[in-house]
Amino acid sequence: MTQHLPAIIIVVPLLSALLVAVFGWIKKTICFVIALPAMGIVFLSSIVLFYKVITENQPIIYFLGGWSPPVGIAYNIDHLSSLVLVLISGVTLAHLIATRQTVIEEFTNKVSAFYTLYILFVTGLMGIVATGDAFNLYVLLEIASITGYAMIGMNSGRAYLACFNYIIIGTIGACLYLLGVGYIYLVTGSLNMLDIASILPGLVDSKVVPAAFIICMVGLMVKMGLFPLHGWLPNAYTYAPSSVSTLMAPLTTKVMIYVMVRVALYVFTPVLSFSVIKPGNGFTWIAVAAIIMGSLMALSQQNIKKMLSYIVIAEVGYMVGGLWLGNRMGITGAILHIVNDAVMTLCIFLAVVSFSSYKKRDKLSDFQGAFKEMPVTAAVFCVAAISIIGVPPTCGFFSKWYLISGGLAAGHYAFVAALLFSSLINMVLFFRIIEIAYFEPFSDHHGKKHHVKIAEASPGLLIPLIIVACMLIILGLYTDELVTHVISHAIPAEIV
Amino acid sequence: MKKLGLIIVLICGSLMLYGTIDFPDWADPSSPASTHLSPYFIETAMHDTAVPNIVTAVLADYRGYDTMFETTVIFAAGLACFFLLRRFQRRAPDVNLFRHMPTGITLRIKKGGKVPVDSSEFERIDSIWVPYDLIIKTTCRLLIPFILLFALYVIAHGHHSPGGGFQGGVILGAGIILYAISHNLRAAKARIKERFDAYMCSAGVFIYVGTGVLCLLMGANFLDYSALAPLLGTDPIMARSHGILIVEIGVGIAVMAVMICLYYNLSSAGRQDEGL
Amino acid sequence: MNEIASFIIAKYNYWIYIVLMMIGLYAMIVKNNLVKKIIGMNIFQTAIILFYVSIGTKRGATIPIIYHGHGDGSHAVHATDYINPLPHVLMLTAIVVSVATLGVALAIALKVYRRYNTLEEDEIFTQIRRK
Amino acid sequence: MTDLTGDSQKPDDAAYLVDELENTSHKKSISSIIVTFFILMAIWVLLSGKFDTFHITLGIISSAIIAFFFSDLLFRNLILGRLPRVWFRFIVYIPWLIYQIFLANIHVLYLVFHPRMLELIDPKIIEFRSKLKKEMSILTFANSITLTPGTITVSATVLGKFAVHAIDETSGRALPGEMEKRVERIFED
Amino acid sequence: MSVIIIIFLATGLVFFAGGAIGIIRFPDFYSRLHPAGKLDTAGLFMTMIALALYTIYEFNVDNLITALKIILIVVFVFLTSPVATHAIVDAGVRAGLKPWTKEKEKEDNK
Amino acid sequence: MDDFFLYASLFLCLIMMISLYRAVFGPTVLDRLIGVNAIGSKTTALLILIGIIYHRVEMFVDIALAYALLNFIAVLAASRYFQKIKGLYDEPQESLKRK
Amino acid sequence: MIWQLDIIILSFVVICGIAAITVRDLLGAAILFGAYSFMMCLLWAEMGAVDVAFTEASVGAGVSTVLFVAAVFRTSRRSKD
Amino acid sequence: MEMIESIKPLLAVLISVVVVVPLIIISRRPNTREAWTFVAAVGKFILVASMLPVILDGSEITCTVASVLPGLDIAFRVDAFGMLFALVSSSLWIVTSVYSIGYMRGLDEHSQARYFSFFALSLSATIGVAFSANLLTLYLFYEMLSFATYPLVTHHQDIEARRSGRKYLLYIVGSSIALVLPAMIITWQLTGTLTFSPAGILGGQASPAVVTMLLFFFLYGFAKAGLMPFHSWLPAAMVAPTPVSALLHAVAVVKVGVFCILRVLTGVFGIKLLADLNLGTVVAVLASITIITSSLIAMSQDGLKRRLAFSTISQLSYIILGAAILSPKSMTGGMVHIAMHAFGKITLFFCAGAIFVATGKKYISEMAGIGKQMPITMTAFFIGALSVIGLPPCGGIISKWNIAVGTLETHQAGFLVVLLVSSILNAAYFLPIVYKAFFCGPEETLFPDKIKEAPLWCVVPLVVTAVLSILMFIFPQPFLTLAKLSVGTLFINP
Repeated sequence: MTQHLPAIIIVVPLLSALLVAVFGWIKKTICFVIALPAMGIVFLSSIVLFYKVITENQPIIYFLGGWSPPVGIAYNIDHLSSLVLVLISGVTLAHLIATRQTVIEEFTNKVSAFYTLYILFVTGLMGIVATGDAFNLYVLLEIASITGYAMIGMNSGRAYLACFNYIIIGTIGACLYLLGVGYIYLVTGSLNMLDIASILPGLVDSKVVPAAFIICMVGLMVKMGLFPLHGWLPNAYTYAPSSVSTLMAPLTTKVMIYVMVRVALYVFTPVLSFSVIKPGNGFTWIAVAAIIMGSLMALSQQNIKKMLSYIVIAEVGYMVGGLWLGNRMGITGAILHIVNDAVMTLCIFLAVVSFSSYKKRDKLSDFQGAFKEMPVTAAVFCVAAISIIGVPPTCGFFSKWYLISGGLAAGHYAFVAALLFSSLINMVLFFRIIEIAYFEPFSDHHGKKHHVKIAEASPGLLIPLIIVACMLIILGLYTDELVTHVISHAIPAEIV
Repeated sequence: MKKLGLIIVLICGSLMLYGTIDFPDWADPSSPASTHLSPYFIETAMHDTAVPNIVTAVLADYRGYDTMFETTVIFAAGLACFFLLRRFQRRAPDVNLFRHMPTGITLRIKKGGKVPVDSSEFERIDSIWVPYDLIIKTTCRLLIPFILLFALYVIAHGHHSPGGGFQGGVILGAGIILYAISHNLRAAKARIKERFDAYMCSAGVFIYVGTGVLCLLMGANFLDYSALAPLLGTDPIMARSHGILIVEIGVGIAVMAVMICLYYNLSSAGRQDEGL
Repeated sequence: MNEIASFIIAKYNYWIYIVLMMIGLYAMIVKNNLVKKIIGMNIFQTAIILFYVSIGTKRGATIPIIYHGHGDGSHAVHATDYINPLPHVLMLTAIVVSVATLGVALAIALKVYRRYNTLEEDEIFTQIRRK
Repeated sequence: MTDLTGDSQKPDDAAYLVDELENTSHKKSISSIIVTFFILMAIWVLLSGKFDTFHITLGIISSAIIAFFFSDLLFRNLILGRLPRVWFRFIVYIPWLIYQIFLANIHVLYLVFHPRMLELIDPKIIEFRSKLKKEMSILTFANSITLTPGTITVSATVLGKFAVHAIDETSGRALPGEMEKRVERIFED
Repeated sequence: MSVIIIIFLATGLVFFAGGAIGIIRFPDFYSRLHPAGKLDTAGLFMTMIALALYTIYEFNVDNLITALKIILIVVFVFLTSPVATHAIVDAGVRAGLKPWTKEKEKEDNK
Repeated sequence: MDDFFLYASLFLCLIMMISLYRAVFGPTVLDRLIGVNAIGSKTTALLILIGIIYHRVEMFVDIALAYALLNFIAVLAASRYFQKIKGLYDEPQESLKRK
Repeated sequence: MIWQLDIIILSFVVICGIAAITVRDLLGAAILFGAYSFMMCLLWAEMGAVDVAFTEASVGAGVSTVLFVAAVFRTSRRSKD
Repeated sequence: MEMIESIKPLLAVLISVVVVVPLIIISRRPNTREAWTFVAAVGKFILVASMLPVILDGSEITCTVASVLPGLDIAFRVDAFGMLFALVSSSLWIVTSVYSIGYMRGLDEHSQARYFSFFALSLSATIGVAFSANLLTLYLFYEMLSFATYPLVTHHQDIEARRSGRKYLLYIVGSSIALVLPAMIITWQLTGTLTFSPAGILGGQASPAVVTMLLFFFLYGFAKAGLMPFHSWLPAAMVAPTPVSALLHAVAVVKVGVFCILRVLTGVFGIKLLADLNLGTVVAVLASITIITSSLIAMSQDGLKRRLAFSTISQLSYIILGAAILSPKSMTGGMVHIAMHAFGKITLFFCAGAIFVATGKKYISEMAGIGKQMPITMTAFFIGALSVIGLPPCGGIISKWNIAVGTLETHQAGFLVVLLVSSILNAAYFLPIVYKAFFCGPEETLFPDKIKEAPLWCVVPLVVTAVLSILMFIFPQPFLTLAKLSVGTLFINP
């Protein structure tokens, strides 16, 4: 059965989504009962896949429908994608457990529909990561997008307009990607990534290839919310239901960056991406702008979720910049940061959810006294904050380390400066919150003992939260293993 | 804003125009797109799957995985529409309006009055009062079975002529939508209940995925229909052909149900009382 | 004259797809009304479908459904006789996706209207700001 | 508690309502299902054009499904004995109708291409009451009106009230006229 | 045979053309419906007959079926077109469009 | 003969343009509806014509049939709008409230 | 492919597209969008993509126009641009 | 030289992290809590001291924890210099925890569990810095220290504490992220390693311009060293409770900064490189400027703790100066000054705290005649002041003497003048306090003329440290030996 694992990671959630859709009508609580084992199976299977890929040290290629690649669709699970698969399934599993209560509160009589969309969303993301076919990627992208739109639009208030903008801009992004694939198809006649990669280097002179490249990349940039095209992101994440934004913020943009890495390295091949077309410098400058603007805008926000969304925008700049530095260090940093940032973002968003589990906390000023009431959540929040700032031994430091090294190696000092600047801004941002959470209600003179009732979130939320926070440090300590055994194999050898 | 938009659009347009310089000419038989992969499909599809319509063969077999997710996209859209719009709690209206269908005469029944619920003569209408239009209703009544039959024909003959699960499913859905438009949303809901519709959505996708899983259980790769040969009692090539049909039926059911779901929810803004 | 005509024909489809795409893009960026934006979105998607289908065309070929009698051994099937089916397959999927997106987008537009009682973006913004 | 409101509140409408309440009821009957099935099967064969077992089986399944679920749409109050007669008369009616349509089109075509068209036309809405009672006959009559000389049915009610938009004097004059008689002969006896 | 086909097709096209020009030339919504509703139907009828004839030019079962399908289209169009016309005119009445009449025209001219 | 069909289809296109004029510039929505309806019937004819030009009528006839059936639905839906919401140019919302 | 038809229909498509986004009445826009998809259907058929044409015909005529009208029905017809 | 693999350094670091857990769990019971703290402090000292003989033998102890980046570990290495620093800080933790108990109880402070926990964490970070084998580990514990001390600095949770805390973090973390991090990565890029080596790792790997740039990055990046103009967090951080100021701002935090700079100067740049490029003088000049300026500022301060803070700034620069002169003697002096100044300054801070506990006075102008009320405290204060000024019979003289000798050895007499001038200035701002306290009779009857000392828990530690300061003068051997050992390895290797 193990040779069918690539299919299982898609089929199991798909089937469970259908089951949820049917049985959820009958009983609300059954949704979670179906979803949890499904996600557990997915997580285990992706770990097995990951293990297999690493031990055998070669990609697993699975022919869907039994047709071998350029004709049929193939799953191409290599070091990079198996890593991201584990990441996605792990994040989802943690998130699923953590938000159980929140979901029931937020979607009272539509829980089954929500869980169906939720699982489909994750399925889409898993498929995006696993697929080796450029067009199949688009279809899966749309699954993830449409379910994402629906989940975001479920909140009341400004969510509608934010979601509408997301739909419009997201469609532009996806369509541009599709157009880019069309351009590639026009000149190569193939849709399989490996096949394209073998044909494209012979087409260096064609003007279509750079056009395809630019169009694809712009499409993906829209989807990932890189700075000048980020318009949809902050509002969508801010006004989405908290159980949705906590899932989407860690996963959507990261998966899009994964796609960018994949397209740049495995479709257009490093030769085209970094030597012939050479967009690197321009893209890195865009990333610099993204980092700086994201940080500055985050600084001016009063709403915590919005602030975090802008941080996400800045983080996107990190990864894009790292990728387009075009050297091994930078790309390693970018890939490492995909992993780290997903966990970091999950942790911080979940911490915010946990903070608001008894009292609605949106604005920064609402956080008064949060440390006293919820010490564990506060500790986790601090860990996540420290990781985002980039302090060892949390994982955020190490990816930043690689990114900065890459920037220095490429001589792109502006990128390095932007990274450092953003770290400083993050520090200011988080310590502003921590300060408020730590101080406000004790502004009277010291000496009086305040007895605040400890009102921690439910253990269902707290335990995943703590695990995720521990993951931050564990990931940091095992950076070396990750880099030498996984990421260095994921980067093509021609990149130095 | 207008000018800015125009400038952006013009810049994008000119960039793309620049990209077209190196395009192969339109309809050039020797372009890479026509010579690299597609000859394989054209020349061997019939041999591999016994389906003359190459598009169907490629859609449901060679790239069946895409189509599975295409169905899932539609399923997700229907579900999304339901999820976003459906409103369950409603106040009971003070006055119930019942229309005698053949004549178009409306009874206004105040709270507590005797309600002709089970009569097939009367239909309940809500706030918007529409006269009974004999011509439209009768024509649609006559037409709908034929539309539905045609839809099933399209699904069944996707192998030999254009069409297939999706087109047939849309026409099926359109037939029901026509019923809902010409009669009433309630009348349509009496035939296709909401919950039934939801089950159909899932069932359609389930047929598709289930076929794939069956292939998996038979020991072949996911969606490799030739593995179904022992079950269907045919040779692998015909098994592919039948597998395609099964899958298309699944797609048709799912698409029909989703189209109905979209219409139900959009036309009544989620209340599902009275449609267009 | 003939040369000019053949030049125009050679790239005409590709020009028009760009024009359509830009119409859609313009509507999505500039138009104030949400339904207009959705229409623009659909035009945008159709433009891409046009592009793909244009890739697939082949001079002197017929539609990609094999003649009866072909393929069962009596005649060989020649790739040059049939139009490239692959883009059609892809575009079927793309059309489905666009319908799905349309449904969701309209649902959201309805929700926006339900809340703000208008579909004009600027009016919605004024309402948001007033709050 | 219960009061009547409606399109028109003339007393005869109410009386009609009371009458009709007793008469009409359309439930799925076995005979209607079977007739529907055969009609659909015929259409299927026409559409399919394939006569092998596989496709015929598919056709039987499809027709059966639709006949079972939607037979009440196609036939209400099916009386089997009357069916062949009605159909025969209907088919006889069609050539006449086509001839009328052809005449009407020549007339409209003449109007369209006439340089002083505005002087020739004189649109007005004519209302009249028809003797037709059955749904099908009213429908046929209304559609025939729409298809023939310069007239369009604006409204037709069960009670036989018609409102017709006529493009000029000559088109409107003929109504209800011969057509009504022919339609009456098909369905109403 | 081909002469018959051409005649039918030409008649159909003339009807179509009349319909199109009528839509442009007629003064108001109601009168525009006359060419649109009738001439198009008739045009379609004629054209379809011509095409059906052309299809069974080379006679076999498949072509016969195809021709019958074309005729089926005509049947459906004959059923739907008047209803569509009716629906539109009904919509016009309910929307409150005033029909154009000679008297009104004269009043306007004065 | 093929040429003849080609010219016929081109002529139909030309006629379609005239209908399109009404659809684009029609003063009221209903005029547009008339225009679109007219385009629809011509499209049905054109589809068959294209089929004949391709020598594959049997493939195109299904599309035309579907088209003939479905075009009706769209027109019906659009005209149905006016049965529920009255008024051409006045704000439709007010007429809703009036009831 | 029939290039004569292709050129004419493509021009129609552009006209319909522009009209659909400029009409100041959403119902009109929806109807024009229907016309747009008719044209698209013709275009696909003419380019030999019968399946795509079929899909476009069923979707454009049967569903998407109806959905647009339904949405306009439930919202408003007014549009400022 | 012998390398011994041992887990002891890790244990020494972890012991105070581990103790945090019971501290939080039993936060309701002060006695047990303080017992735990005390046990941890003693345990830590014993652990550190147990390594002393090995170090004195000339061996080094190493311990690799985890490999986080290729060729880059989180690793500990105990050498003489680190041992010196660790010894000082762990021994003073014992004293301070005793003092803390008195101080916190005396003022009935809130959130004592948090206080003690973070105190323990800070100590652990300090030891981590002392024992770190490479720049990455050093950076890790440096940052950990920054964050761990934040709650201590802002312990009072009022507006002022908040403002100071913000300033503190901005300076410390900001400078380390903005300057140290890139400098570290550049170093890594250039050399491929970050492990400290007595000969330096940058030698021959980088152009002089880059080396100079890196030097400035490190020098100002470790803002805890308080080199001007990155000093102003220090006075601001004096809002913290006095034990915090005492331990952290006289011993742990600032000394960590200085320690880092010294480590980087010796371990990364290497004496030879600095000497070749003549960078030592540059550093020395910068340090001298800080010494003089901050001494001058200190004179104008009225708040006792603020004056002490500025004094600290100037004293820290002594250490840097000592290292920057690049002679073995002065280097030894600088290292020993870490210990000497620590004992002296902590006494002073303890005294300030004791005064605050007993009388609530913070300003020097209010302290006239206080010596009569608190004779023990003020005597200790006098001893501490003597040590800091550098007068016998206190330890300060030993380190200053060594530095002065070093300046003469290398013929840089200018710095000797700086030393002398600053000593005079030191005297000028400390002795008046003592004079006022003992000899200025109370103008008003501010203080009742009877002895009212601070609680015993407060007084005992300050007496102990004062005595230790004197003992330093008499028995300077342990520290001197360690420093000499360390300097020996630095200067022997070419």
